[in-house]
Amino acid sequence: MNWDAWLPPLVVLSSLLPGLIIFVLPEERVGLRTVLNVTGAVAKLLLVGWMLWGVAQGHHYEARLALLPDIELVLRADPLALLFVTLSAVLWLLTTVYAIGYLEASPHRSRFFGFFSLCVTAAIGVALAGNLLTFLVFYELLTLTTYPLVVHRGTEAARKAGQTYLIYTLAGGTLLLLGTVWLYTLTGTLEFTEGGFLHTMDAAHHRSLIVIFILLIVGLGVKAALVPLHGWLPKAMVAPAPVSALLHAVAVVKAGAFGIVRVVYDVYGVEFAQRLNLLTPLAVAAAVTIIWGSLRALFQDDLKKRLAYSTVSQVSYIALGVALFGPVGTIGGLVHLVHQGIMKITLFFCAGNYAETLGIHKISEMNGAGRRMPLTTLAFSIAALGMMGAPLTAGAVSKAWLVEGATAAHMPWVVWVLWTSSLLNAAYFLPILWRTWFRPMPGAWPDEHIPARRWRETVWLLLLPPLVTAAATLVAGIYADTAISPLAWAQLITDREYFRATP
Amino acid sequence: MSAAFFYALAGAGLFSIGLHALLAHRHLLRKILAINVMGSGVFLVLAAMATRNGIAIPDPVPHAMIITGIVVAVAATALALVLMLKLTAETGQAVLPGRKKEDNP
Amino acid sequence: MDIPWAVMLIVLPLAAGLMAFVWPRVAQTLVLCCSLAIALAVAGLALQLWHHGVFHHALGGWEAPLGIGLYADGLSLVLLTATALVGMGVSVYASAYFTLDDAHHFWPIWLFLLAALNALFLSADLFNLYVTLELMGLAAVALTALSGGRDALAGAVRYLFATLSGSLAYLLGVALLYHAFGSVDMATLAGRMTPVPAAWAALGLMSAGLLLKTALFPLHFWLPPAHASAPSPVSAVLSALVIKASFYILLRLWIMLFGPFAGDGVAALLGGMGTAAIVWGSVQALRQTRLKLLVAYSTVAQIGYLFLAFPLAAAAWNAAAVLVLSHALAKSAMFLAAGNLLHFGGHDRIADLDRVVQRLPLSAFAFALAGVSLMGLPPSGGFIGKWLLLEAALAQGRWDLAAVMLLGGLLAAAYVFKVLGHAFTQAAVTHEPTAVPARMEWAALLLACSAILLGFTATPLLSLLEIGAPFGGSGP
Amino acid sequence: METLIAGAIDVALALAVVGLAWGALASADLFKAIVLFVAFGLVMALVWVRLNAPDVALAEAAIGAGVTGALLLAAYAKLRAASPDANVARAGGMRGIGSISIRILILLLAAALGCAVWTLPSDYAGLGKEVAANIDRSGVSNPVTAVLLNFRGYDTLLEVMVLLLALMGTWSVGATAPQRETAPGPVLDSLSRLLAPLLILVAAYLLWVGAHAPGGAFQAGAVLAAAGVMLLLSGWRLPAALAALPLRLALAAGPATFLLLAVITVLLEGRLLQLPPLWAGRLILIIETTATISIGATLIALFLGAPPGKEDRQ
Repeated sequence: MNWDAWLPPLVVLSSLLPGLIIFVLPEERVGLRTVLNVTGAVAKLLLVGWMLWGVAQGHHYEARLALLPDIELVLRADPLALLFVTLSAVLWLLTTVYAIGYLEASPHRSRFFGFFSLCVTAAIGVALAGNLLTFLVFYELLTLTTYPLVVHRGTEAARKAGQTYLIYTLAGGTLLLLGTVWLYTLTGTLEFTEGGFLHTMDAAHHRSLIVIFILLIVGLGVKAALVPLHGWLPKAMVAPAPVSALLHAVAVVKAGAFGIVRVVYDVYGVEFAQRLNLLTPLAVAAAVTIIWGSLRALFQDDLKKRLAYSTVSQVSYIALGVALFGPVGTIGGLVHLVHQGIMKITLFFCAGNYAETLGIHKISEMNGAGRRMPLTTLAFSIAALGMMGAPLTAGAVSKAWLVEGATAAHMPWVVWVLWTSSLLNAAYFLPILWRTWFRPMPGAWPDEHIPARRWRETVWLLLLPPLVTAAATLVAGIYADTAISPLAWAQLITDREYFRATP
Repeated sequence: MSAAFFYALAGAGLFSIGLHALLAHRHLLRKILAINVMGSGVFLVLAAMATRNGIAIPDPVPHAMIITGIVVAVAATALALVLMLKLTAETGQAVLPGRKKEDNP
Repeated sequence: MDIPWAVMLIVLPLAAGLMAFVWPRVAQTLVLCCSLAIALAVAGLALQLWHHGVFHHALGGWEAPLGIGLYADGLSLVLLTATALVGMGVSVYASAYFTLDDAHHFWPIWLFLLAALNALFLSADLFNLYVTLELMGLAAVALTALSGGRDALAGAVRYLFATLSGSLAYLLGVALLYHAFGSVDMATLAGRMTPVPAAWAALGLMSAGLLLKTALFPLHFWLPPAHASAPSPVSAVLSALVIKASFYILLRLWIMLFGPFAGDGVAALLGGMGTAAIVWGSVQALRQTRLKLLVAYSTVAQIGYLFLAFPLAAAAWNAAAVLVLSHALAKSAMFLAAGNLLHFGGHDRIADLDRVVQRLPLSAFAFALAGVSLMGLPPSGGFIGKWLLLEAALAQGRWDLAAVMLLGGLLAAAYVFKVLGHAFTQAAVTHEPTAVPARMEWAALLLACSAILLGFTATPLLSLLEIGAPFGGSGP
Repeated sequence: METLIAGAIDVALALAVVGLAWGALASADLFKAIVLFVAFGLVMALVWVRLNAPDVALAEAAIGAGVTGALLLAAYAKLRAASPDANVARAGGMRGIGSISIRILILLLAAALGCAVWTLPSDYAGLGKEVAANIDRSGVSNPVTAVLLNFRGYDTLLEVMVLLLALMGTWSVGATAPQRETAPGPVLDSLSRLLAPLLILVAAYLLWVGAHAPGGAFQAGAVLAAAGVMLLLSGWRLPAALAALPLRLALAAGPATFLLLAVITVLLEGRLLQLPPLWAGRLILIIETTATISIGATLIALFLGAPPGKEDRQ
C-alpha cells in the first residue's frame, strides 16, 4: 500500500478521532481524556515530522476523494501547507497541555476538549487543502467548531460574542463560496498550483477575475481580521484563555491569512495578480489594518483586549508580505506566519496565567507582577519585545525581511508603515513591562487563588507552555539562518513560487 | 352541438361554485359540502365529454374513474365530518379558530 | 424472472398495514420488520436499475394506455430512498414515542402512508397518481389529528381542506388531458401534447393543486399549523416526505408534459414564488418563539429552493433532486430532535431551552447537524445541492437567484443558531424533566448523520440519477 | 322531435344541478342545505343516466346521495347536540375587498374552464376501442366492471384501501358525542325489519349482475350499508362478542383478499393483478363479494363514527 496517500488523512484523523471519542466520555474520566488529548497531539506531531522529512526529500503526499462529479476533496502536503501544519501541530500540543492545567476544575470539559480537537482538525484541513473547495469545506468547519468554544462559558456576554462571531464568519464564508463557485464556472478547476492557474485566462474574463479576487479576499479577510472586518475578534475575548490563544495565534486568524496566501500564490499566481494590479490595494488594506490595530491597542486597559488588537495589527504583516511583489517580501510574510504565532500564543498563555493565578485582567492591576511571577513575566517580556521587533527575537527576522521586501518592491511607504507600527507596538507593550518589573507590588492581588511554592509561581502545566514558546521565539530569532529554521522553509517555498525550483 | 358540451360546462360551473363556497364560508359543514360539489363538477366534466360525439356505448374508462372518485369522496367526507365534530367538541364552534390572516383559507 | 422489488415496495406495507389493523398486538414488530424490508427492497431496486436500466411493469398485464404502468428511474429511486430512510428512522422513533392506545391507531395508518408514498413514486399513470395522492393525503391528515387537542385538530382540518381541494384541481386537470389527448399514461401523453387551451387549463389546474399540496408560498398557509401541532414523528414525515411527493409529481409533469410548451414565463413565475418562499419562510422562522413552529417555517423556506430550479431548467434538476433528499433527511432529523426537546422539557419555548446541550447532548447534536445541512454548510447533502444550484445559476448569469440562495443560507443559519445559542446558556432549570428513550435520541441523530454523509456520496447519487435520464425529457 | 325533447331535458337537468348546488351552498339554514345537497345528488344520478352512465348513476344514488347524505345528517344531529349555535357564520369569512377579488378570480377561473372545455376536439379519442377490443379477455362483459376490476384493477385495489383508511382515521380521531338514542317509532321499526332483508337481496343482485350489466361491488356495498344503517336507526346494535376482532376481520377481508390475489398473480403470472382470462370471471366475483361485505361494513362503521363498544369514550 502507498503510504504517501495515507499520511495527510492520518494527520487530520489524529485529532479528529480523539475529539469524537472525547465527546462521548463522561465528565469525570479526566485521566483517559488527558491521555487521548496528549497521544493525539503527539501522534500528529510525529506524522508531521515524517512528512516534513519526506517533503524535504521531494516526496509527494496527496490524498483525493471524489466529492462532486469533477471536483475532489484533496489533501496535499506541499511546503506551504507544511509550514502551517507544523505550526498548528506544535502549538496544539502546547495549548492542550496548557488547557488541561487551565480548566482544572471547570465544568463541561468533555465538550470543551471535543470541540477543541475538532477545531484543530479543521485548521489542519485548511492547511492541507489541495484545492479551493477543500479549503472552503474546512474553513466553514472551522467556523462551526470554534463557535461552541467561544460561547463555552454560557454567559449572556458569551452568547452575544458568539452571535457576532457567527455573523462575521458566516457572511465571510458566503462570499468565499460565491467566489469559489464563480471561479469554478469560469475555469472548471479549483486545484491549487504553484504559480497559480489563472494566468492562462484570456483578457475577456479579467474583470470578473478581479471581482472574484475581491470576493475571496473579503471572505478570508473576515477571519484574518482585516480592518474593517475585525469586529468579532476583540469581542471573542470572553472565551477561556486557551481558546483565545488558539483563535489568535493559530486556528482562526491564521486560517484567514493562510487563505490569502493561497489565493494570491496558488490560485492567481503572484505575477498574474500583479498584472491585474491586485497587490497594491491588498498592501494598502494590510497597512491600514496594521496602523489601526496598533492605535486601538494603545487605549485598551483590559490585557486580553490589548493583545487582541495587537493581533489584528500583527496578522496583517502576513498579508502585507504577500502583497509585496518579489521573493524577499514573500519570505518575510510567510516566516511571520510562524513567528507571530509563537509570540502571540506566548502572550496569551501569560495573560491566562496572570488571570488564573492572581485574578489580574487589567493592565492597571499588573504593578509588580514580575516579582510575584518572574518566569511568566520573563516569557511575556520576550514575546512582547519580539512583537516590537527587538533584535535576537523572531520578530526582528520577519520585520527585517519585510522591510527588505518593501524596498525591493519599490514601495517606500510600506517601510514607513512598518516603522510606525514598531513604534506603536513599543508604545503599548513597554508600559506593561515597566509596570510588571519596576512598579511596587500592591498589598493584595485582585483574586489570588494559586499560592506560590518556592520557585513554582503557579501550576507547572500553566508555566511550561509559555516558557517553551518564549524560548522558541529566541531560538527562531538567533538561529534564523540554519537549515531547519522557519525562515529556511519559507525560502524553500518562495523559490518554488517564483522560480518553480524543486529540490 | 351535443348535450355533452353543455353538461361539461355545467360541470365547470359546479367546480367554480364549490371553490367559491369553500373559500367564502367559515362553517366547516358548508366547506365539506363545497368540496363535494367541486368533486361532482369534476366528475361531470369527465363523464360528459365521454359522450361528446354521442356514441350509444360511451367510453367506460371515465365512468370507472368516476366511481373510484365517488368512493374516495365519500371516504374523505366521512373523515372530514368526524374531524369537524371533534373540533366542535373542543372549541364549541364548527369553524376554524381564527389565526393570522395568511393562515385563513 | 428477476424479483419485482418495486411491487414489493407497494404490497409489503399494505399487507402489513392490514395485519396491524386486525391484530394491533403484533403491529410494532410488524412495522419495524416492514420498514427494514422496504429499505432492503429499495436497495434491491437500486441494483436492478443499475444493471438493467429503468424498471417498467404493466399492471394486470395490460400495457398502457389501457392499463396502468409502474415505472422507476433515477428520480423515483432517489425519492424511494428518502422514504425508506426516513421511514426507518420514524418507525424506530415512534415505537418509543406513542402511548399504547395511540400506537394501535398510528401503526396501520403509518404503513398505509408508506405504501401510498411508494406507490406514488412508482406510478406512471396520472389518474393512479390521483388515487395515491388521496391515500397519502387522508393518511397524513389522520396522523396529524392523532394526538387530538385543539391545535392539532384545527391544523388537521385546515390541512384536509387544502389537500382535498388540491387533489380535485389536479383531477380536473387529468380529466381535461384525458379528453384532449385520450390517455392518462404519462409517456403516451408526452407524445401527444399540443398547446391547446385544454392543455393550458390542465397545466394551471394541476400546478395550482400540486403547489397547494407542496405548500409553496403563498399557498403555504396550512403547513405551519399542521406540521407544528402534529405529533413529532408525524411532523417529521409530513415535512420530509409528504410535501415532496406532490413536488415530485409536479417535477415529472413539468419535465415531460408542460415544460416543452409552457416556456420561460411560467418557470420564471415559479422561480419568483420560490424566492418569496425562501425570504418569507426564513423571516417567519426567525420570528417564531416556539421550536416546532420555527422548524415548520423553515420547511416553507426550504421548499423555495426546490423551485429555484425551474427557471434554471435542465442544468438544475440534479440540484433539486439532491436537495429533496438532503432536506428529507435533515428536516426529519430536526423535527425528531425538536420532539425530544419538547418531550424532555414539556414545552418548546426557544427562550428557555434549559441547557439542553448538557442535558440532552445527542438530540442537540442531531439538531445542529441537521441545521448544518439546512444552512448548506459543508460537508453535507445540503451543501452539495446548494453548490450545484449555485453553479447552474452562475453559469447562466442568474445573479438574482444566486443572491437569493446565499441570503437564504444566511437566514437559515440565523434561525438555527437562534436555537443553538440558547442551548448553551446557563438558564436555570425551570421544570421537572422527563427522560427521553435512547431510541428516540438515536433515531434523530442517525438521520442527521445520514444528511451529513450524503455530502460524501454525491457522485454515486448523481450517477444513479442518470438512470433513465429522467431529466433528459424522456421518462415514464 | 325526440332530439328536441331530449335537448330540453338535458338543459333542464343541467340547470337543475347547478341551481341545487347553488342553493345547497347558499341556503341560510344548515339542515336545508344538507337536504338540498342530497337532492342535488339524486338529480346528478339522473344526469348520469342521461349520459349513458348507469353504473355511475347507481353509484351516485347509493353512495353519493345515499351514504353521504346519511353521514351528513348524522353529523348534523351530533353537531346540534354538541353546539347549540350550529348555524354560526353562514356568511363568508372574508368580506370587502377579499371577497370581491375572490369572486372575480372565480369568474375568471370559470371562464377559463369553460373555454378549455369548449375547445376540446369533438372527434373523440378515448380508450373505448381498446376496452371493446380486450373485453372478452377480461372475464366480464360489463365494460365498466372490466375497467374497474381488470384493466385498472390496481386503482380499485388502492381505492378500497382508501375507504378502510378513512375508517382507521375516524377511529383514531376518537369517538365524538354519542349518537342520541331515539327510540325508533313503530313505523320505522317495522319498516326497517321489512326493508333490511330486501336491501340485502338487492345488494346480492347488484353484485351478481355487475359482471354483465350495471352494478358491482361498490353499489352493492352501499346498499348493504343502507340496510345496516336502517337497522342501527331502529336501535339494533352489533353484539359485543362480534365488536372487536370479528368486526375488524370483516372490514379487512375485502382489501386483504384483493391484495392476496394481487400477490398470487404476481407470483404465478409475473404481473401484479394479471388475471388469467379463463379464471378472470370467477376471480373478479370473489374479489367483488368480499369487497362488498367489507365496503358495507366500512360504510356502516363510518356512519357510527366510533368503534363499536367505544361510543361512550371521552
